[in-house]
Amino acid sequence: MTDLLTLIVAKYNYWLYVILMMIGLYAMIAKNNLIKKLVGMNIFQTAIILFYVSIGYKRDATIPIIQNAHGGNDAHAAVIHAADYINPLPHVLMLTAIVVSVATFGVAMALAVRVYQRYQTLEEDELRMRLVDIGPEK
Amino acid sequence: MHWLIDLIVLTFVIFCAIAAISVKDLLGTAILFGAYSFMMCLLWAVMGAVDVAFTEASVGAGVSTVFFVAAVFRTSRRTKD
Amino acid sequence: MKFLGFIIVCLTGALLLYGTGEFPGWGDPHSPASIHLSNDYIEKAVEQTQVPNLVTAVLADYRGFDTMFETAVVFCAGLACFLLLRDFKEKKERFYRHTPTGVILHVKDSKKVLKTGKEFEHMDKDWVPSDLIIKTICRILIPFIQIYALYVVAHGDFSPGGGFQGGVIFGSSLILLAISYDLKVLVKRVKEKILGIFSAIGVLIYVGIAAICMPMGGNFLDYSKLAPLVPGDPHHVRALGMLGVEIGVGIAVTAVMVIIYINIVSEGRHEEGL
Amino acid sequence: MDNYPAIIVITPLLAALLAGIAAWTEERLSYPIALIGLAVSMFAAFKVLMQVITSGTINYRMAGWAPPMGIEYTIDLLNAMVLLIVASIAFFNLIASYKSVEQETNDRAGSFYAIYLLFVTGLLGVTATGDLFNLYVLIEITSLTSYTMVALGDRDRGPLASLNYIFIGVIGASFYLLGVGYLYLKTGSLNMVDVANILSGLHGSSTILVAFILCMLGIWIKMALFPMHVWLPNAYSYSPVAFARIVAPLMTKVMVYVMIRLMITVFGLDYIFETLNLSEAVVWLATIAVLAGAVMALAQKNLKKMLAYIIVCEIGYMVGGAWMGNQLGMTGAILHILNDALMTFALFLAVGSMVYKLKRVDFIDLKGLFGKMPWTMAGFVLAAFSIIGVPPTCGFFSKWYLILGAFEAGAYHFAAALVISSLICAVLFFKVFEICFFEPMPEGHGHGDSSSHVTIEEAPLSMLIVSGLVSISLIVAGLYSGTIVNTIILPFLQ
Repeated sequence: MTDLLTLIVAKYNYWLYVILMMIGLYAMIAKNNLIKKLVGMNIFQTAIILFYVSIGYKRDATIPIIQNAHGGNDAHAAVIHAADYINPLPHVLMLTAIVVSVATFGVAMALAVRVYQRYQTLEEDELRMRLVDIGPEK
Repeated sequence: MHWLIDLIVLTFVIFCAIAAISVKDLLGTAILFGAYSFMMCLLWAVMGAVDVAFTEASVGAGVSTVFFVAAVFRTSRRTKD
Repeated sequence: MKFLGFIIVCLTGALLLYGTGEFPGWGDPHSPASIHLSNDYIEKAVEQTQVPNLVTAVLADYRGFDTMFETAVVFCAGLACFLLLRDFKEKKERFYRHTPTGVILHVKDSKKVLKTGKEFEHMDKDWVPSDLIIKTICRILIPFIQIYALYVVAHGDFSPGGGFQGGVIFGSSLILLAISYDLKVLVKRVKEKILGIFSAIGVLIYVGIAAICMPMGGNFLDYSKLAPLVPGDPHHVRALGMLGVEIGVGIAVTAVMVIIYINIVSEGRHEEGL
Repeated sequence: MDNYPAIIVITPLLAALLAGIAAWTEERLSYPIALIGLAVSMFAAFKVLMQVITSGTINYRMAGWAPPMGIEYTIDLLNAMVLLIVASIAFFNLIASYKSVEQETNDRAGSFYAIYLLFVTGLLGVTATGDLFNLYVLIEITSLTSYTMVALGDRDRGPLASLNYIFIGVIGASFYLLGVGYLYLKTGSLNMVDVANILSGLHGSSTILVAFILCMLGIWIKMALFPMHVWLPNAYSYSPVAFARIVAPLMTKVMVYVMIRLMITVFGLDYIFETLNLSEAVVWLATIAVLAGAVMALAQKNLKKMLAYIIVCEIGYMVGGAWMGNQLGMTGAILHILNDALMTFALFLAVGSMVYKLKRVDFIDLKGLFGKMPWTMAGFVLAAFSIIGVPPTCGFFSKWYLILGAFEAGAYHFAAALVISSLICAVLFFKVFEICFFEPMPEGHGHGDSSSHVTIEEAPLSMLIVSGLVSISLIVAGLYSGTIVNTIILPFLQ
């Protein structure tokens, strides 16, 4: 029983990120509404961020801001133990990833508005019908 | 008991995600999406990723939701799925 | 499509779960990820860069090159929204209000363009007078939000935060102005041209600071070579360089967030909208 | 000056920002700014290539930090070659497209150039970088710019096509990011060389296997390998011509380069071909891609779409060659990166000139084009011969290496597919020639004058000059392909 519990504690974060990611992927593939698909896309991306942040977590460690370092030049007087601080690298990567995802999200929203302006709908099946209506492409 | 908080918040996150993609009102989706982002931000704060959590709070729960509402304002609110 | 999607999702999920089998446990202090590089960062960053917030140190210095392109992505998003949505043509059906009298004109002819200025102003078709309470509260709140945003940018070296977060908060304070009053109020105060130029200038500050290091004898982005240019303690040059870079990021992000919002909410016409 | 590797990537970025400012203040300046930026970048790329050939791999440390901590540019022969190709094609395309940008972007040329330059920055950065995560960020820059451009071209279908492209593109990039995450979890590093060193002790791990599959899937989606190719025809036929001309030759080729880089530098050929033994399956996939691309090209009625499917077919060649598991195949794949970039650039230059004059390039619109635009068509014919693989042109030599590699690996199906697809290409192009040459111009087509006598209406001079230069380079690259293989590709592979 304790084995199972330790296994769950050790892995559930990774399992749940997979579930979350699959929710997003499913929404992207199967949903009919373009905005819904965009929500799925964002869930998909945040799931990856969750995965990276989970990698960075370290038990019994604190946030990656060095304490007692405000004192300028004598900062390195205090010894820094690596085990006391959480790994900062995944956080940095994920800051970048969040920025990229919000940029993509903004552009996608702009495109959705454009599509709506032109076709008055965002449902994929209706869009397909409208596309047939405007005839073969140039 | 970090992992307990973590587990509870994660479960909420998954509920929010499922709700956000299955609600039939897009404005509702926007709000649920904001809630999802905020839960996520809590989760990351618990895991010690303060900078990431800060960014997600300002971007995911803040600006993204505003963009979302703006786009819904300019398109339609109802959807079939 | 739903069934196909379900199968793809299941397959991908199974693949990913298979990969998790050999993962080290969550939060394991001895996993490769928490040993190989991170220890170097944690132990050396403060000494080398004088910045206690490790995330900022790694973000703006060790991996500053990534961050530069991340800012470029933001700039690109701003440009993209402008190119996609901005429409300089007037709508066919428009409403104007004669400001001194409050009379509302309904123009159906597309050719006649009234000059909006002191006498006439554009009006939304579904315009509602904004609520007094909301207006007042937002007017009180906005300056504080902006000061907080500046603090987040400036204090990014020591506490969570930095250029990106600060920029987003500053941008949302401007967006709040548009929501609580009217889009016109924002557009009148912050010209589109200014936003466009500032989104580029913000990135330019970043690239510029990084590029000056090259003629100073260092590699690209090597802030320590800027020491002769900045007064003060040469140990702090890296921290100062990072501050400069963060300010650039903040400016760019603020401008781009506002550009995206304005263009989406007004469908690119900048005169109607939330 | 040891800063050339940084200058290659930085000048287009700087130029993009300045062009972005110029778009708001003095629009006329944006074109010269873009031109200067790309010229400097091309010059730097040339310098770097020379330096690499004479004195070996260049390591450039961003911000001066040593590799696993900081980001490093590792420029060896392969990178240097691809960098020069990207920079010079981007530069020459810019020269050729001044007129057509004016025509297509109505008064937003400044912003267009900014986006164009950002796209080039992304491609150059992807090629130069030696860091796995940096690669992701730069891939996102290229993707974001191409999403925008796809939406700009065709007002009716563009935005929708672009939105679908975003969904596919984000899935691809996210898979790659996830793969990098899996790698990072096992190795704790992001620098390619460092990761490779640690990986050599981890070959049996299931996590590494999944990481490998995810990275490859992501790159394949971005590269438009056959079942994941759906975005590509739209991207090429909806974006503005000036942009389609650069996306077509460069985007897919740079992604092929990334695949080869990941295979050789990060995972290592030993791991892929001996531990995993995936070679056969992927070569079959490539075979199917080649055939499917060729067959789908047959079904098209529009020149742009036809070329897009031919590119799908060409991607099959390169993937097949790279996965053959022997040196000849890899040589063929790398040589084909160079040759295919030149060939598709030449083809799309010609198509660009046609679009500039005719506006539409369905097969019916092409009637009588030989009389109307003789020089453009001459370039088109040469490029088409090269794609088919007629000997003096460069296309022949890379196909030769690919076929030799296929025989050595015993992948006869791939060799057969290669020959069949070349024949199909021949059929396709001769169909186009026939329409252009023999069928008379329809009444009332063109610019209103009666079509009883054929008037020569050539494309602008800038397009013609560039088109001529590229056509000559097709033959030169063909004649010197032995030199290229001996000085660049073989030393790299050893």
